[in-house]
Amino acid sequence: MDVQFFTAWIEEIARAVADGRDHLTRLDAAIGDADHGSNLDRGFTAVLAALAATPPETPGAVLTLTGTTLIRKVGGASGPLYGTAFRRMGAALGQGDADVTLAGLAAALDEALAGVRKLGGATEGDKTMVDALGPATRALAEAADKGMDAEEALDAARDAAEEGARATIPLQARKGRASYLGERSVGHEDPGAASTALMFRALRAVAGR
Amino acid sequence: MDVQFFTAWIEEIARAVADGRDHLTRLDAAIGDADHGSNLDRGFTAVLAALAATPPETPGAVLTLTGTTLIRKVGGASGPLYGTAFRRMGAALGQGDADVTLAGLAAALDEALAGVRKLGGATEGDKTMVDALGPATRALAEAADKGMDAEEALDAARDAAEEGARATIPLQARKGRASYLGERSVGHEDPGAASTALMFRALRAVAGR
Amino acid sequence: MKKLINSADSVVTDALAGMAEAHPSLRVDVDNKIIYRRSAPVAGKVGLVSGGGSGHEPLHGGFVGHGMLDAACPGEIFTSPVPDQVIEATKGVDGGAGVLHIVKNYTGDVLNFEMAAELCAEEGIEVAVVLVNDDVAVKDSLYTAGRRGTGATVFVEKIAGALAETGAPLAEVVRVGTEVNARSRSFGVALSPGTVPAAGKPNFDLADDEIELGIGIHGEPGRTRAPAAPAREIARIAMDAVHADMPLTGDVLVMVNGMGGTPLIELYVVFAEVAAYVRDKGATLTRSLVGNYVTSLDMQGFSVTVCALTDELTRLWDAPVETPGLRWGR
Amino acid sequence: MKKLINSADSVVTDALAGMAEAHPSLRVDVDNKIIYRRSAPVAGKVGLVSGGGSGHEPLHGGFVGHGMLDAACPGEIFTSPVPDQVIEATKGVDGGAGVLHIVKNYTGDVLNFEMAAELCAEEGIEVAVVLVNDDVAVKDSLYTAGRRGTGATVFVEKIAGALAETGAPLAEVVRVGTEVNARSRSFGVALSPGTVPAAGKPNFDLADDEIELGIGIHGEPGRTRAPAAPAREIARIAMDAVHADMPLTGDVLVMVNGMGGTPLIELYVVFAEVAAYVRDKGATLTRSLVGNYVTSLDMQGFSVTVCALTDELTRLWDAPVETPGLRWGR
Ligand SMILES: Nc1ncnc2c1ncn2[C@@H]1O[C@H](COP(=O)(O)OP(=O)(O)O)[C@@H](O)[C@H]1O
Ligand SMILES: Nc1ncnc2c1ncn2[C@@H]1O[C@H](COP(=O)(O)OP(=O)(O)O)[C@@H](O)[C@H]1O
Ligand SMILES: [Mg+2]
Ligand SMILES: [Mg+2]
Ligand SMILES: [Mg+2]
Ligand SMILES: [Mg+2]
Repeated sequence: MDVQFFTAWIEEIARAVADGRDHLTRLDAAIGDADHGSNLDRGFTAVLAALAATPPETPGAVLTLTGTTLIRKVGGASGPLYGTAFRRMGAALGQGDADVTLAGLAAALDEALAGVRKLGGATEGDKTMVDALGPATRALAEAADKGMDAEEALDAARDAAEEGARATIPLQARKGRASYLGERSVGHEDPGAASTALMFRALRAVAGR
Repeated sequence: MDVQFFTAWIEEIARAVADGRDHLTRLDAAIGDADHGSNLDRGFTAVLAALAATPPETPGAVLTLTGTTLIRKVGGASGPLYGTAFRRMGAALGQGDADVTLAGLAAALDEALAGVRKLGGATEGDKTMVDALGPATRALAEAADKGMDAEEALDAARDAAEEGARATIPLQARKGRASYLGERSVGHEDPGAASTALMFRALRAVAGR
Repeated sequence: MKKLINSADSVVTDALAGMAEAHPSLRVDVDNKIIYRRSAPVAGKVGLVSGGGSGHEPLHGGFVGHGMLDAACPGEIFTSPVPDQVIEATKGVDGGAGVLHIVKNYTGDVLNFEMAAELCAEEGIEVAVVLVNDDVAVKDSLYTAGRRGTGATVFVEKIAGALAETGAPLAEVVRVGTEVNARSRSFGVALSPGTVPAAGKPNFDLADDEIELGIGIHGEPGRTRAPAAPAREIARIAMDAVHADMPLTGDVLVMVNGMGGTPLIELYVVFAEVAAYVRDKGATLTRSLVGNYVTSLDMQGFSVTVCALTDELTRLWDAPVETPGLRWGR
Repeated sequence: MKKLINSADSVVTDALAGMAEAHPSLRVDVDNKIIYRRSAPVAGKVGLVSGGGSGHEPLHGGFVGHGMLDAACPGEIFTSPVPDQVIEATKGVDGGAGVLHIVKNYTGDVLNFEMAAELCAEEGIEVAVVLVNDDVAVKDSLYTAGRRGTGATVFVEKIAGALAETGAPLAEVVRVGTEVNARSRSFGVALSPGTVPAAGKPNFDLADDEIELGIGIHGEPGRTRAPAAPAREIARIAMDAVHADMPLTGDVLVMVNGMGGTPLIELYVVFAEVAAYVRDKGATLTRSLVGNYVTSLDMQGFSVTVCALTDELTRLWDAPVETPGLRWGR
């Protein structure tokens, strides 16, 4: 997975976020403040512009620029959290321009997860993006361990992310804006978990090209 | 027509206004500010209380007290206008406690009409209460001239008032709040003309008892 | 209809009770529905009384205080006050220098204030009136009740109030109030109707893509209906109407006023457009107000009012004022 | 959805342009979305910066000026500002005595301000934070993001701002801001939802006979739904929630705040009930605010905020303030 691959991933996320903007905002309207879709769309639109303005030359640089731009443009809870996730991944991949292995990607995602958990203080089951990011990261690490090929491994990660997002539906939120609703947060999918699943779908889609 | 008759008239108006309150307010919503029904209801409720507190002993006193109370309690355009109308009628009937004749009533209504026209500056065709009060007053005077009996004469007055109110529908308002609408006031019955017709219906009803 | 009220009948007096609790600088006669500044009557000062239907808050009660009104008489919702209220208020603020009635040009307001003024005159109080009729949406012709009084009322109350505070005689206060009105124009637009509590439902219907142009402040429909449009276009329609009637020139005071249900952020969006329009015409926007001043219950929309300033008017506008609705300089 | 906007994307910057036109005492950096008082930075004075999502006007930009904030950073509608804004504002108001960040307790606000504070600290600016979390509708437990910051923000900004104006050191300003927050409680009620421009439709549905209790200021649904009720009962529910958390006693400052779509007359009706409640509990309502201060776009409803005053807090509350949204004493 080279710099083109990671650039393509981010571009695919941007496309999917634009398409899914209203859906994400509707999810956020139910248990939040109806801006998750527009937040991410604003952010990834800016990321596209940043990538186009100064195309990064390494996988790590792509992700770092993505994270930095999200922090600068999104605001809200998801801006710093996703920004940190991508920046941590970028840092984990380092400055090299060598192809990233599945194991390398899994390790970078693990860094991202740690960053999000530290910054937001959420653990799995709190009904946040962590509920998708955690399982997906573990699934990818296992798949890499088992020596699966990229498509299979990213299938597994995407499935785990989607399953994790779906699994937020019956949960009561303990972090973020949805936690204000108490029991009324039950029965709705967490928008951040949904957008995380979207990012893993994009990753799988790009790998299949 | 004695003091009981006039008291009964005012009571009948109060009842009819309470019943017709929402209808009058709806008419006023279309071309005004949606308060004519509640204005008159507030006014005649106060009139009932005033009549009960110190029952007047002459026809003139009934009408003067009615007018004074309307001025004190209604506000808006209709308060001073109806208040003046009843006060003028009361003054025209004088202090005596003799039965009022049809001719005497017609003369008092003519005074009321003059008072309303002077105070509000409206002439017939301006789409106001004058469009009902004018024709009804003339019809009563003619009927009295012709020597009709009370029921027949008040039939004629009521019919003229109702016809006058209906005839406001196609008019464009030139006085009061409805005039702000210009051509958009066309096609709606004037609420004040409608309440004037109501008062003549009440007059006829009391005479028939 | 959902409203924060106890009952449709008690809303005006309940709100007056709230004003009494909130503003120790006012004396509120809840039973007679009169709001006085606590210091009234001020000996030797012209007293200023205004009033009109309720539902336009902060007008008028919110403009009682130093530098503005001495008393306000709120009627029922959208219904002008009765003469008794005005008489009582006039007596209560008469400091021997006469009393000015500031009356918005509606048949009901005019008639009730007139009746009161006659009676006060009979009792020896000198009463004068300034009639406010600034709304260019209404043609001022023989065929209407004349222009409505809307936003300029705030300007008249502020500026006449400031002059009265200096001890100026009644004739002078009348002169300046009349001048402010003559130099002011307004135009209003509604995005959605308000609901009179006693009526229980909105006064008119507007489709999701329609607005009313030339709206008044009593929930009455406007002159015309138009398709919904960006703020820039709506502001231009309103300002064109003002400018056509009184070409913008020199220093102007502009108020962009919310109708009660429109949030401040939208009023600032409109104000930016209005300011650009004024500049474009070569006039200079030297003073401004943006907020809810002359409302129409929970109606969504705005009105814009422009006053062509003179040096005297600017000075009086800047003079200290201390009321619940307008305050600076003290 | 009908709104007085040019487009959903430009509403925040368009409104900032309007603020710039309306308030010469402010300097508005429209591109970076920062509102400064014109005099900033004031040498030797602690700088006060606040910010948060837009849609709560006049909060925060309307509270920039003498005696209150030095700068405000409005984010997109209901979205906390980004660190860049906060960093820029912090640098712009640093007069060498350090800068206080007043942050409402929402995950997004906290994270973005934290990131900014870290960077400012690295650049040698002393930054401290007061976190506002006054909303008793939210349980403050391990199982939530903690109480939301709502109405008390106005109190913290006013009182900390007054102390900073005296030249007090950062630690003192933090102490008083923290104290105001600790002594304040809020509870909000919605009668109808607001509409986020970019979403285009109301955030939740409420039947014609339902209200939301424990509403926040971002259009988020409340804790429970209840049948519509007279103002007296709704006020009692809100005040019971406040009183249960912080028993009313001594001198209190009370704000009855409109959510943006509720007319002032209704807020006064509520205030009368709140004042009666306070008296009934034996506390003394010595200071008050009634109006739109911390809104939620065009939502209909209100919130009530109570602050248990001390002599120091009363004195600082009374100190002069000159901002678009709050002004007295100058
Ligand atoms: N403390 C947290 N840790 C991890 N994720 C969080 C946390 N708080 C919120 N989130 C995520 O952020 C999402 C909301 O993002 P967004 O709507 O863009 O921001 P905001 O809540 O500020 O409006 C939630 O659905 C949730 O997944
Ligand atoms: N100048 C006038 N002369 C005669 N009648 C008038 C005049 N102006 C208004 N009216 C009458 O008053 C009625 C409205 O009364 P009402 O709704 O109670 O007062 P307001 O218009 O002040 O709300 C109108 O329908 C009309 O019949
Ligand atoms: Mg959100
Ligand atoms: Mg009417
Ligand atoms: Mg009326
Ligand atoms: Mg948000």
